[in-house]
Amino acid sequence: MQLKYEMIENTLIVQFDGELDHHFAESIRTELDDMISQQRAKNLIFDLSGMKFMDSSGIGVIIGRYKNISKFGGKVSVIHVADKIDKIFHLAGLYSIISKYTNKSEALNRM
Amino acid sequence: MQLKYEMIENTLIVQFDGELDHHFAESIRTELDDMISQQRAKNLIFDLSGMKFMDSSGIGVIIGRYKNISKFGGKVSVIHVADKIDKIFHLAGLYSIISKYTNKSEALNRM
Amino acid sequence: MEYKNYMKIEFDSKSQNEAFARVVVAAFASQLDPTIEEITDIKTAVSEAVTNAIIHGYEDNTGLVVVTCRINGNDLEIIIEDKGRGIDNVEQAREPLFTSKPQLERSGMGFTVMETFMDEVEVYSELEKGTTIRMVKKFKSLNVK
Amino acid sequence: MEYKNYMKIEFDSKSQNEAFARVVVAAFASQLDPTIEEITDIKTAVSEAVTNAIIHGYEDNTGLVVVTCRINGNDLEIIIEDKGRGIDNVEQAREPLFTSKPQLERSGMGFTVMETFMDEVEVYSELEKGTTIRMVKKFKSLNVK
Ligand SMILES: Nc1ncnc2c1ncn2[C@@H]1O[C@H](COP(=O)(O)OP(=O)(O)O)[C@@H](O)[C@H]1O
Ligand SMILES: Nc1ncnc2c1ncn2[C@@H]1O[C@H](COP(=O)(O)OP(=O)(O)O)[C@@H](O)[C@H]1O
Repeated sequence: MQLKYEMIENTLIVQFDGELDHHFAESIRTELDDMISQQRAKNLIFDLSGMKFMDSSGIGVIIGRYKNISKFGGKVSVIHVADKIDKIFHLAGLYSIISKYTNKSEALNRM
Repeated sequence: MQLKYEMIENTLIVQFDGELDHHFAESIRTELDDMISQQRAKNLIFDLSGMKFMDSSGIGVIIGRYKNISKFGGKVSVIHVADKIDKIFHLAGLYSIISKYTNKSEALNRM
Repeated sequence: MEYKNYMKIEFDSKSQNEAFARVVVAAFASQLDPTIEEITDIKTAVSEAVTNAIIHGYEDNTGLVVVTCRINGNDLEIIIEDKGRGIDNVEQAREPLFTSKPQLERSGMGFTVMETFMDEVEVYSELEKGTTIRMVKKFKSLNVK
Repeated sequence: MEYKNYMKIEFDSKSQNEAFARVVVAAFASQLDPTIEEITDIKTAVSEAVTNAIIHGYEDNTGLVVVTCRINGNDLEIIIEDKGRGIDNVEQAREPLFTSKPQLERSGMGFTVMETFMDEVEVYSELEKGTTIRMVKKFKSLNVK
């Protein structure tokens, strides 16, 4: 699991590359939080285009970041969500707190 | 494991695609022998360029065909042999009965 | 006669082995000529159950996780066992969003995911003895032939 | 402390499981950050030993093949066991080109391949009890770090 970052205005875009399970969730959490505070990011976009596998541990990672970001009035969204992962997000009711967009420019426009 | 065949004059060229172990050796032996007699092939070239894995079962397949082909004065050769497989062939003394060539045209010229 | 095959694997309850367990079950299932979607379903379900054995069953201790697979015709049965702390209230545990470890950012969706992606999910658990999850996936791909 | 990990797998002595066994051991070994060459070496050695258990150990019967792997630092220990007919004369069996099954087109090179591709190979066998092959591969890749 590798993370790639891009900062556009006050929005941090995180691209996941690899498999996200409990093992990798543990190791990327701190890295992600450090990057958010270091970049003083207000909003966060999770780009899942490179996600090869995700189980419910991924929901924990997203909700955890949502909690931090929303404290300061920021927004969180996900883009490029594969069908299976979309199903898991629906089951978890994730879309009641974060938005799903097709791609980066759509997400940035609606942020 | 899939086999692709090409007949050039009286030489049958067999291209292996996949993994050759005991399981697949059992299933391709008859197919190979049928093709040899059906095409009335005198010589045989094993093209190993698509071989993703081979253990010592592959030696058995090659020696078995060599026995049939050499009875009728034919020759057997191997082309595109990867380093690891080359090592196994050397250990087995295979090169005392069959020849190794870099590619198809070299093998056909020397047949 | 129906095609049958069997395998059982045990490994240390280390989080590195979550990915390993997924690969093993997927490799075994490949005999059933599965679709990519079926493979993703069983990998996800196995990942949930194995993760639970590691973080909930054994918590910070090391123990063995055992995964058994049986192929019976087109059905793949997967059994995941730990000898860990067991589940207090299985009915509550199976509810969506219920988790006993919110501090670890668990979402409580593990059982829901297993139930969504597999055709059968049974849970047997005894406190201080351990937990056994039995799941069945009915593969469609072979029917077509 | 040295990194350690453990797994054990058992499966039916069916020839379909030869490829499965290779994939499982390779997936477990991937934690050691191996080179492609190291992975090919252990896949080939595992394939030889598992094939032997199936065709020589159990012949036409079905039995269980057990593969155990232990990681100790940079070493991977692989143990392959069957409870089959056992080997009469281990010294002779290990000789290049010796085979008891020429009619199956066996080349008699299995043990030679294991010895060439692994750092240690030990054979324990008892007639009517079964055979255990213990192999060790010392991975170089981690030393570089
Ligand atoms: N193998 C297990 N051993 C002990 N408790 C378990 C086990 N599996 C699940 N549980 C309990 O069931 C709860 C719900 O599990 P699950 O739906 O997978 O969600 P999560 O893993 O996100 O907590 C867990 O929080 C835990 O309390
Ligand atoms: N697990 C086993 N059980 C019984 N006999 C075995 C086993 N492994 C090897 N042997 C014996 O040792 C011989 C040599 O083995 P090997 O070098 O792998 O060559 P091959 O498999 O091509 O015969 C076999 O022919 C067989 O007689």
